[in-house]
This record gives sequence, structure tokens and C-alpha cells, in this order.
Amino acid sequence: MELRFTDEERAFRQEVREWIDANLPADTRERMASGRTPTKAMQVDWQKRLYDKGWAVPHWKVEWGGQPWSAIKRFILSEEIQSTPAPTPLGFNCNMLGPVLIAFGTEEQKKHFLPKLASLDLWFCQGFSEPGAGSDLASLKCAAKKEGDHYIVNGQKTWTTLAQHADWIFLLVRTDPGAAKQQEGISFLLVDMKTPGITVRPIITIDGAHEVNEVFFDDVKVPVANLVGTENRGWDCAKFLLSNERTGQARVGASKERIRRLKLIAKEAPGGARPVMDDPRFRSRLTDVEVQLKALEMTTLRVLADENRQLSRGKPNPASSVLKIRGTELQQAISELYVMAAGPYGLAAPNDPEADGRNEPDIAQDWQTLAQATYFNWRKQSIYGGSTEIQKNIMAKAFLGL
Amino acid sequence: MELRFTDEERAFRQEVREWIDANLPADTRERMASGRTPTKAMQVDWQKRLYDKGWAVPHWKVEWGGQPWSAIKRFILSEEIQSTPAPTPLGFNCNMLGPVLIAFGTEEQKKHFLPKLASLDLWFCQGFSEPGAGSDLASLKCAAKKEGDHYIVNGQKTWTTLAQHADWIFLLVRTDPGAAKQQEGISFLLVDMKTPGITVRPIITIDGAHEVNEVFFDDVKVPVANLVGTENRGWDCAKFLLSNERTGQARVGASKERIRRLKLIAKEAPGGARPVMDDPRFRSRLTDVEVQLKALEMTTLRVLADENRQLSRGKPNPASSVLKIRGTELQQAISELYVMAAGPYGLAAPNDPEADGRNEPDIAQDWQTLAQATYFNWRKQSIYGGSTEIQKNIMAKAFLGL
Amino acid sequence: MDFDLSEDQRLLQDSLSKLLKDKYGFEQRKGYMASETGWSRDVWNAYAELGLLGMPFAEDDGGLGYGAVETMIVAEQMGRSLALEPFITTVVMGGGFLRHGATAEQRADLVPKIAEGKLLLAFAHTEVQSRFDLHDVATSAKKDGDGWVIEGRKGVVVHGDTADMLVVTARVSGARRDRDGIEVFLIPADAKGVSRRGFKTSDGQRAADITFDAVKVDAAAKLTGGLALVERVADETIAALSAEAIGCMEAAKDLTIDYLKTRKQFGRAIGSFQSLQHRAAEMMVCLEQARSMAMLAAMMASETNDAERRRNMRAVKVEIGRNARFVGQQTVQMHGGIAMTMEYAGGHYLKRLTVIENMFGDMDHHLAALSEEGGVFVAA
Amino acid sequence: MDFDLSEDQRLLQDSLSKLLKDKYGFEQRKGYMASETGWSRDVWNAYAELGLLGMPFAEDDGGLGYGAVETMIVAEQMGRSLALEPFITTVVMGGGFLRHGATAEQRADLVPKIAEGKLLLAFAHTEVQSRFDLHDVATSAKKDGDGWVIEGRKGVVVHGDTADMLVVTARVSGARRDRDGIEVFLIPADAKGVSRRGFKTSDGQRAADITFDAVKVDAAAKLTGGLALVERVADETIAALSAEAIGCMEAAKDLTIDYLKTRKQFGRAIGSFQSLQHRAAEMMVCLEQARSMAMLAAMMASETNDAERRRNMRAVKVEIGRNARFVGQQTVQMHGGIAMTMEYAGGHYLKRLTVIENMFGDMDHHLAALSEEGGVFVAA
Repeated sequence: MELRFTDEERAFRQEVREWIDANLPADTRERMASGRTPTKAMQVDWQKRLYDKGWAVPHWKVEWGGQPWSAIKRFILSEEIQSTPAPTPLGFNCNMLGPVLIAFGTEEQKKHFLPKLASLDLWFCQGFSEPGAGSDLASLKCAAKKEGDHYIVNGQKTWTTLAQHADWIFLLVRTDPGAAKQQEGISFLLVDMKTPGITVRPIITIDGAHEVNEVFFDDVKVPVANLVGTENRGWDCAKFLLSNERTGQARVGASKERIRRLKLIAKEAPGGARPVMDDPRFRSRLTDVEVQLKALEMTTLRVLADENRQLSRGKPNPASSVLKIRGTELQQAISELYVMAAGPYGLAAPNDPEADGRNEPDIAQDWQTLAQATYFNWRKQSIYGGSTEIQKNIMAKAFLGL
Repeated sequence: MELRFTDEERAFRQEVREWIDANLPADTRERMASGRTPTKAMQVDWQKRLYDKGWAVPHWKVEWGGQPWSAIKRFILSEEIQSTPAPTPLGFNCNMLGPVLIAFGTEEQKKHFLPKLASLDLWFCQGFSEPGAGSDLASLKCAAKKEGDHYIVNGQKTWTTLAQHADWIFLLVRTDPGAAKQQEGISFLLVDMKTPGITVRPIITIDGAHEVNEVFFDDVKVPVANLVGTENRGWDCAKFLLSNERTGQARVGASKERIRRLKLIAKEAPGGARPVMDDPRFRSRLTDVEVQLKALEMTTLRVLADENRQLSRGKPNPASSVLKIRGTELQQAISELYVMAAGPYGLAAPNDPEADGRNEPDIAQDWQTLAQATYFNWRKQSIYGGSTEIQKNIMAKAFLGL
Repeated sequence: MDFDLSEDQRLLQDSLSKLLKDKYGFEQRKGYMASETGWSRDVWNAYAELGLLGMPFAEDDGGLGYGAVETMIVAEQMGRSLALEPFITTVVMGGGFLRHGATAEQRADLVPKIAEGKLLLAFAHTEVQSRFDLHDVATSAKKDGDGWVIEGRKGVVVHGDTADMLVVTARVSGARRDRDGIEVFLIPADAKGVSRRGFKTSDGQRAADITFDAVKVDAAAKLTGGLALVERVADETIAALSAEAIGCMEAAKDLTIDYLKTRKQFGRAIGSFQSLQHRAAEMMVCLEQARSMAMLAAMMASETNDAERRRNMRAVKVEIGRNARFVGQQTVQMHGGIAMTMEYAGGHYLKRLTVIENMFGDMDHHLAALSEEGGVFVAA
Repeated sequence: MDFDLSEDQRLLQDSLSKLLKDKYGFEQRKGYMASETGWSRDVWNAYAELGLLGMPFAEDDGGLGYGAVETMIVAEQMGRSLALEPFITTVVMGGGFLRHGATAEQRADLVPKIAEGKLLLAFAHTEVQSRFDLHDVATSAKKDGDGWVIEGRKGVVVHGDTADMLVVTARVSGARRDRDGIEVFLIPADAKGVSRRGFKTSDGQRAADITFDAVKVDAAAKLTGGLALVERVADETIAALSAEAIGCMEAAKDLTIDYLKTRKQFGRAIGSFQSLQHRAAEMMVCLEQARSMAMLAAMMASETNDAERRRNMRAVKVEIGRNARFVGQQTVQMHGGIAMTMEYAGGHYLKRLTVIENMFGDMDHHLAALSEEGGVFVAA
């Protein structure tokens, strides 16, 4: 048991930090620091830089552009990116579809798609959830009928994040409606968003943002070559994909950055007699979140360090469900601290420099106007990617034998 | 809607306060104020004084010694008793068995028992729970077989509070093991604790106290005249009894007294640089509990004021489950504040002036040594009398229709 | 003590409830919100017809002489419907300043206009540095002959963009945070030197940032009462906001329960899952505790002992805030994604409750003040 | 970074686990607790044979030269069994003072005795006014020729009733709460002027109240290091207590899960109720977060940057405390009545966890200090 970073790991962190400082465009950094999501152009530009450096998909097999690194080293890179803050490589491409293709794809699919996923030459979105299939994903209805060398897809997906930016979508569809079990008869398809018959309709979330969409499929022709894995066995791909999702969800680096920023802000935040940071109650609440985040950081490292053993064990580390549950709770708690710091001026809705400015920028400070919007937006964290309730069901089943 | 106490109610409160001040023996008051339960002698003496005054069972029918008061007036009396603090009239006699006898008892039973219950000439304990029948009370096994003009009782009860003081016990027993439903075939019996075949075995709780007991019945002969209500319909009595239990469980007056005392203590409690009360974090926690208690006080009043309507509605007020859930939570929270105030000297186990003094009294201050014991003991609050989980089940069923 | 509504009160509740049912469907509300004012002049006129706008004023002044309980009833109904009109700013706040601080002449002039729906008021108080402290006022009022000159900037003036008159706090003497030297002025919104920039609030309602640049007002503009008047009206407003919050929570709870009964996952209504049942029960507990506090607020709104009133109102604000947050968050959580969208009422309740929580002091503000002042239960 | 145990560490864990399985059944433990010392001399000797008592000392001093990870392993196992012996007081605390503050001669004399199980130590520090402040010391040490005279009273000296030697903090100069002027003395428990009154702690263990009445000690009794030494040993102790807490929580969790699987109500195992399943899952989350912090504590126990070590150890204390409280309370709640009794282990875990939470500073103490000192993540 050696619980400190090695000199090599420390040196690597320094290298990453310096490289990011030298390569991250100032406007991207600024936008990220404000707490906004990056624009599409910023995301693409930054991921290309990471790709050129060989750092976009370090967790992939080396032959597909990965790095022969330990999990800890990958954690360091990811944490540095989050805590700069810089955009994280697109999860749909790098953490979801990429590993699925490496595990289940044909050689052609791998050769064609993997480099484009890593470089973000193609932007993928995820077509899993449906209006009637949320937590109960396996009850999905979106159907694909084989006709010759095509599938004809009909149905609807929802909560499709950033579909408005996407070039392609990976899709769970029902190919055998007569299968004995719900989980059977599902297939995993890759679909070009430009295919006729696809309609994307924005869903505006309560913070006013356009992040998610409904996607409608009306007789959409998809070449059979775009099937991933075996027909009717798409649930295997989905399960594999979902089980890869968890460590990333802790987002410790991003939360640390948000806290660091809040500490600076709260030192200046107008609070009547004194800055907000000088209120012992506010400070205690903030520190309390920091403490939990420190614990979560250690838990993340434990799960990562256990990764190899986990593979041979065939069972995830009991601590891995902790990451999603506490990680999202802490992100939500931090967003509440921002609301608290913002005070009455937090009532002003945010100015979006991208959109046709809803508010003039100097009504309140930028961070104040974003505080409540972010708080509202982040309520999603405990809902999507396996809600807290679903995570606890999983824990009760898998680890407690209940 | 008139949300203030009337002048008459205010005057009554003053009258009660003065009477208690004049009549409560000093040693009883002192023992109660220390946070200990009263001795048997103290309980009996005090209840007799209340009885003589006509205040032991004001909620009973007037013909049986009750008072023609509004629920609010009864609340005032009860709150004043709790917040003095003085012993509350014995719940088993006054809130549980008494109302059951008034509703279900024979004329002879009423005449014989009710005055003795009110005056505490007879001390009753409650024989409901069994080792296999806790939250699931209806699965009880303790059996009574009719033989001539007697029932022969065999079986075991547990968690029998203060059985060591009791003269009699009221008992749920299974009289028809072949009944179609669990709730059927149960009867409600009154049993003299001196009857041969009854053994009381103490259960020592984690705070070291002897409050509860196991009670064993070995061929115990109970006259058929001691059956309350109809044979095999004892569940009706039990349900009636349990539904009467709730408003009392909020114990707002007692909690207010504990908080008032804690404020005084914490002003003197050694806390390094300053008294504990001067720590803004401690003070905030304390105030936060006070706020919730204030809300609970209002909720209690609402439920009480709604009492008549409730009877005609035939359904309890939706707010009534709140009383048990929040009431016990707050009592537990207050006990945690005492632990916090006590600091390192709270590690000393309590001195019990009744028992053969486990610790010498001046190792730490009396309240410090009691803090953790009380905290441990009060964990029971959310378990007994319908656990928090059971309360929420009830709410989901009754009020939410889930 | 009696928690029942009188016949008249029940009538008031029913007629408003009927009106809102008719005029405040989700789609109708969306339309009002998208309009320039952010609320409906039509509905406002209907309120006037119902008598709501003259409710709290003395009959002698042209009002109905109703009390805090009636305000509670009305605000709760408006909360249920997430009504957008400036009822609280004009009638409760503006009305409060007129009732307690204006002269009989001013009331004779203004109250009938309010009651008819022809005059809107807003309270311009918060400044960039003041956070939630009512006594933190940098805006100045300097003597100018018989009148005054007002200079300063006020932010987050709720419904300040559509108000006809502004109730403005300004300092006539002392340092920025002194309790003495604060006065309250009644200023026409179109007075020379007043400039307003309207903006959206986080719950989609409207507010304004208002600059007072050497605004001259006459002597009568100064109301009587200073900071004590401000605190009194703030407390009356807290009572009304608390009732509005109860309406929001009640409606959000109903919406959630309905959803739990109808939404199916894993082949069964999600309301059959015990963890959600218990959460719903906890929601109910929170709602009842909050409701008790809204009643306490109505009772305390007219308390004449200032310290007693403030103390209780702080407790109200803390407890309403705590429970509103739980109910708002769980409304979204138990619905899942659907309540994250603008197209569903669930999320809008969370938003409105969040705004209410952050008006006139958040939980920590009042908890801190209350604990400094000795807590809720002070020695008698 | 590597979280795996080495072969030797695993061996240590296994052999201690075996020993405790053998010697620490619930009934056996009750017997030890009821004895005069409150723990088992037999088991203590078995620890000595296993080498546990010499573990942290340098090989040159007669120890095994083990580090904080080994201490963590041992304390965790002891926590699982609710072991009563003075391992932490003698080996971790007493040992810490000897390792960092004693001369080579003192160590040569004392360490072998400790390792053989023949010498027990206790740390006499807390005073009636000091609460959790390590620098709050009223007990005085006055120069007396070459030696010192100690005068004062120490309370809640854990295992102080059976200790052979006491490590005592006393003030040689300055005011009661000055950081300077505190020294640490090693005093035989039978020295003239030392009087002890043993008592039970709330978890059924033993402590003493100790008075020092003009106790004369020679110059060598003063260890080197003052308050910095005390803080260092306190942090090492927090690390060991945290590991013990993990053992308690783990065992309590296991006990609860077993109970959920076997206890039947309403005709089914209570573990089939989703609300209890989710609570058990939350317990698991708490346990894992606490475990992470116990590991952080082991890592930080040897950190040479004092501020860095203190900061992290405060975070550890807060997080262990929070999660220990949840796990302890829920162990009782999910069991129901049975865990409220002395005859069942569940409640004893709650009690031990509560005592650990209140040793060397409770959550609020460390949270306050940490937030005053700038928080967990300080600018690099």
C-alpha cells in the first residue's frame, strides 16, 4: 500500500498543466471558467489539440490511439483538464461509443470510426432514452425492421444531449418485438443524422438552455453495415457502455475547480457588513462540501487503482456506485452554495453572450446571474446516467445481496 | 380563523403554571430537570395530585373524570406539565387503556378500573410487541385458550415498558389460531401481574437503563370477565388505541423544556476559548432545531383544533403523522446537541443516584454524563410507537393513495 | 384559537380559485410570461373586479378592510397557479407602505386607483452591496428646499419595470449601515431622473434595475416611519410570500403524486416503489410543517411588538425555505427528466420556490440573525 | 499510488483477525468488560506475542519498524471486534510520544517493556475547561532544582486507571491558552502526589480522572517537542481511531445486512423493502467514503508538513464523524428494538462510534478550525 503519488506521477501532472496552459485558447478557458458549457467550435478545436497530442482517448487500446498509462495517470490528465477548466473530450465519442466499438465493432467500423471519434471529426450523440423508457431503458420501443441491406427505423428518442451539434447518433432499437425478454431483441445501430426522415426538436430545460432534444425517426434507412455487434444482442453493448460510465461521473476535478472559484468569488461577494466568505456559516458549509469532495477524490483513486483487479474479478468495485451518487450530490451542493453566495442579485436571469442577450450584462455580476440557472440545470445530475434511485437499487442487488 | 390564544386560554395557562409551581415536589422537579425519568414513587405521587385536582385525564368523558375542555385547553395543560418539567400522567393508563375501556369496556370494567387508572392506584403496562411481532404487530403468537370461565395464557411479550412497576398488564393474545386473517382471532385482556405463571425479565438498553422488559406467560389463568370488547375482535381495540397515540408523541412541551435548559447550560459549558453557546455554529444548529419545533407546535395545534371535524370525517388529519415523525426526529436532534455541548467530558458514563452509583458524581457535570446516555436511549423514539418507516407507509397509503 | 376559514374567507378562496382555473392554464401562463409586461393585464382587471386589489386597505380609504388571513388565502391560490401579476408588490408591499406610512390624503388619492387596478407599485430597496440587510442603504436623499433630491441605484426591483410609482428607501443621514437616518419615499416612476432597465428573473418573471439621478420630489413624497416601516412591510411581505410558497408546494406535491400514480416503469406505477412512497410522505411532512409556519406568519403579520414579530417571521422564513427546497427539488427528482423541461409545470414550481427563498433574506440570513438575537423561544 | 496490502500486511491482518475471532466473541467481550480493568490481560499478552505492541517502534529500539498502514490494519480489526484493550493509548499514543519526544535511553528502557506487554501508557491531557483545544493547558510544571513540580487535574484520561506511566501535558510558561509554554512529561502513575479515580465511559470502557498534587519529577521526565509533539501524536491517534471506526462501521454494516436478510415482518424478509434497501446502500456509500478518509489519514500520519497534516486530518475527522454517525444510527434504526439492548452488538457499535467521534475534537470543532484555516483545497 503506497498512498502517495509517485514522483513520476507528480511530474506528469506538471507536464499536463503546462501543456494545457500553453494550448488552451483564452476564450475557451474564460467561457469554461464562467461555468458555461463550451460552444461547439471550442469543443471541437480543443479536442483536436488533445488528439494531436495523443491525449484525447488515453484509456483506449494503444492500437486505436490510447496510451499505455496506469489508471492513476489517466486520472491525473482528466483531473487537470477539468480543473483548468478546459472542455472534457466528448463523452459520447470517447467514453461511450469508442469502447463499445473497440469491444464489439467490426474491423471496418473500428478503422472508419475510431480515429474520427477521437479527433471529433464526427460528433456522436446518444439515442437511448425514450418517453416511455427512462430508468427502465429495456422497455424501449423505437423499432428497426430489416429490409434487404437496410434497417428501416421508426420511433422516437428523447433527452438526446447536443443532438443539435451531432453528425451521427448511436441508437438502441428494437429489432425483434417478439423476443421472450425485454432485453432481448434490441440492436445497436450507428446512424448518420443527415439521413432523410430524422427530425430534431429542441427541449428547453428549466434553466433556459438548449442542451437536450427529442429525435424523431420516420422511415429512416440505415445500412446493415452500421449494426454494432450481433443483431438482437444490442443490450450487451448497452450494458457494457453503461458500466463504463461511472468513474467519470464523479467529476472531482470539475467540482474542485468550481469550489476554488467560489472561494475567490465569495471573498469579493457583497454581503452587507462583510463579504459572503467572512460569514462563518457560509464558510462552514463550503468547507463541509470540500471535505466530502476530498473523500470522493480518494474513493475515485481507490476505484481506479483497483481497475485491473476488477477486470479479473468480473465485478465492479463496491465503491464505484459511490462515485455517481456522491459525485452528483456534491455538484448539486456546490451549485446551491453559488446561489447562496449570489444573494438577491442571483434573481437576475443569466446573460447568454451566444444568444441574443436576454439581459444586459451589468444588471448583476455574471456569476450571480448564472448561479440559479446552474442550480436548476444541475438537478439533472441525480436523474440522468442512472438516477440515484437506480444506483441504489443496483447497490442493494449487487453488493448487499438484497 | 383566529390564530391567537384567547384571553381565557391565556389565563388558564397562568392558572396551570401557578398550580404546578405550588404543588410539584422539589425533588421530583429536580430529577425531571436533570433529564431523568421520574421514580415510581414520584410518578404516583404527582399523578395523584393531578387526579385530585381533576387534571389527570381531562380528555376522558366527563362522567369518567374528564373535563369539558377544548383540545387547545388540554394542550395547554399538557404543555405546561411537560415544560415545567413535571411527570406526564402515565400514558398506559390515561392515553391507552382508559380510552379503550371507555369505548369498549363493560360497565363493570369501567366502574372498577377507570378511577384507578386515573389516580394511578393501579399501574398498567402494555403487552403488545413480541419477539416476532414488532412493526408487524398482527403476527403476534401469545395465545389464550378458554377453559371454563378462564383464559389460559401462554407465550411471551417484549419491550414491555416499566413492567417492573406495573400492577396489571393489558394484553393482545391470540384466541382463535384458525382465523382467516392475521388480524382476526385476537383478543384484548387485562391481567393482574401477580397472577401465578408470570415472569418479568429486565432488558437493559444501551444507555444502561432498565426501562423495558420481557414478560413470560406460563399457564396464566385470566378470568373471562377481564376480556375487553368482543372475543376475537381485540384488533379493533388495538387499532383504536394506536390511532390515539399520535398527538402525544410530538412532545413539543418537553422538547421546548430541553432546549430552554440547553441554552442555559451551553452558556456555562466550558468550550476552550469561550462557552459553547458562543460558537456561532452551535448556536445556529440549536436555533435551527427551535425553528422546526416552533413549526411542530403550530402543527400540533392545527391537529388538535381539527379534532372535532376529524371525528365527523372519520379520517385523521393529514398533519397527524407529521407529529410522530418530526416530533421524534427533533427529540433525537436535541439529544445530539447535548452530546455536542458536553464535549470530551460527555465520555463519562452517568451517575445514577438511584442505582449503586456507577460513577462518582464529580468526575464530570451531571448533564454532561447524561448527554450520551440520553442520546443512545432516544434512538428508540423513531422505532417504537410505530417506527418512522411505518408512519411513512401509513401516510403513503392513507393520504397519498399510493 | 381556531384554524377554520370563515364563510366569507371560503367564498374568497373559491372565487379566486375559480378565476385562476379559468385564466391560468399552463399554456395561458406561458402566453402571459412571453408578453412584454410578463403578466396579464386582463387577469389583473379580473382581480380588481373580484376586489382583491383593495383587500387590505381600510374601508374608509376605499378598501375592504381585510387582514393577513385573507392575504394568505389569496397568495396561496396565486402560488398554486404560479400567477405572474404584481399582486404582492402592489397590494401587499406598496399597500403596506401606504397603510402604515402615508397620509390620509395620499391614501384617499392612491388607494382607489390601486383597488381599480389602475396603479401599480414596486419597492425599490436592494442595492448592490446590501445583500439582505434592510438597514444597508447607500442611496441618498438630500434636503432641497421643502423637498428632496434622491440619488442612487436600486437593483432587483421586482415588477419595477411596469410600476407606476416606486417606494424607495434612501438615507437622509448617517453612514451606509446605520439603522437611523433611513427614510421611505414615494416617487412616480416617470419622474425626471429615474431610469429603468427591465430584465427577466430566474423564474421568468420581471424586475428592474433603477437609477435615480438627482430625482427631485416634494416634501409629501416622504412617508412616515423610516426603517421600522420598512421592517414592518417586509414582514407582511414575508407572510404573503410564505403563503404563495405553500400554494406552490401544495400544487407541486399534487402534481408529483399524480405522476407517481400514472407514470409506469418496470411494468408498474413508479408510485408503487417504497422509496418513492416514503419520499412522497416526507414531502407531505414538509408541506404541513411549512403550512403551519405560513399560518404563524399570518398571525404575526399584525403583531405590534416589533421584536416578537421579527423573531417569528425569521423562523417562518427559515422553515418555509427549508421545506420549499426539499419539495421543489423532490418534485423534479421524482418526476425525472420531464420536470427538467420548460414545457412542464414541475420545474417552474422549483424555480418560483427558489426565488421566494431568496427574497427578503435566505435561510442562512435569518437563521444567523435569529440565533444572534437569542433564538425562537426566548425566556418569558 | 497503490491501495493493495503487501503480503506481510495481509499476514498481519489475517493473524490478528484469527486471534480476535477466537478471543472476542460477544459473550467473551462482555466478560472482559465486566472485569476490574475493563479489558483482557490475556488478550493483551496475545497481542504482545503477535508483535503488535512493538509494531510502530524502530527496530533499533526493540520494535518492528512498521508504519501507519500497519497501524490502520490493526486498529480496523480491533474496531470490528470492539476490542477493549489499551492498544491505541499505549502503542499509538504513548508510543508516539516515545518515538518522537523521548531520548534514546528512555526508548531503550521503555520500548521493550511495551512490546512485551508489561508497560501501559495513557495520555493525560484534557482539562475541565479545555474542550478539544490541544493548546488549552492549565496544569502547571514549575522548575524545582533540576526537576519539575506538576500541579493540576486531568479528566477523561482513557485507560488512565490501569496505565503504568502517564504522558502529561503541563504549562511551564505563558497564559492558559498560549501556544507556547506547553511541555510534555512522562510520569509514573504511582508517583507521589498522583491520585486517580477510574470510571466507566459511555461505551463501557474505562478512563480516569487524575489529580497531580505537587508531583515531583526529574529533568529527564520532560520529553522534547512541546505542543508540536502533542499535535503530531494527536494526528497519529486520529488516524488510528479512524481505522478503528472503519472496523466498527464495517462490522455494523455486515450485521445490519445479515439482519435485513433474516428478520421477517409482514411475511417477508425486511430487506425486501426498498426503503431499507436504499438506506443500506447509503450506509455502504458512507462506509466507502469513510474508508477513503481512513486511508488518507494513514497516508497523512507521517506527513512532515505540519499544516498540511493537520488540515487533512481535520478533514478526516469531519468525514469519519459524519459517516460514523449515519452508520451507527441506521444500524440501530434498521434493526429496531433488538439493537437498543445491551445483549446485541449493534448498539455497542453506535456507542463506540459516538465515543470515537468525540475524541480529539468532534465534527464541528474540526470543521470550524478547517474553515478558519482556509479549507481543504488551499491554493497550491
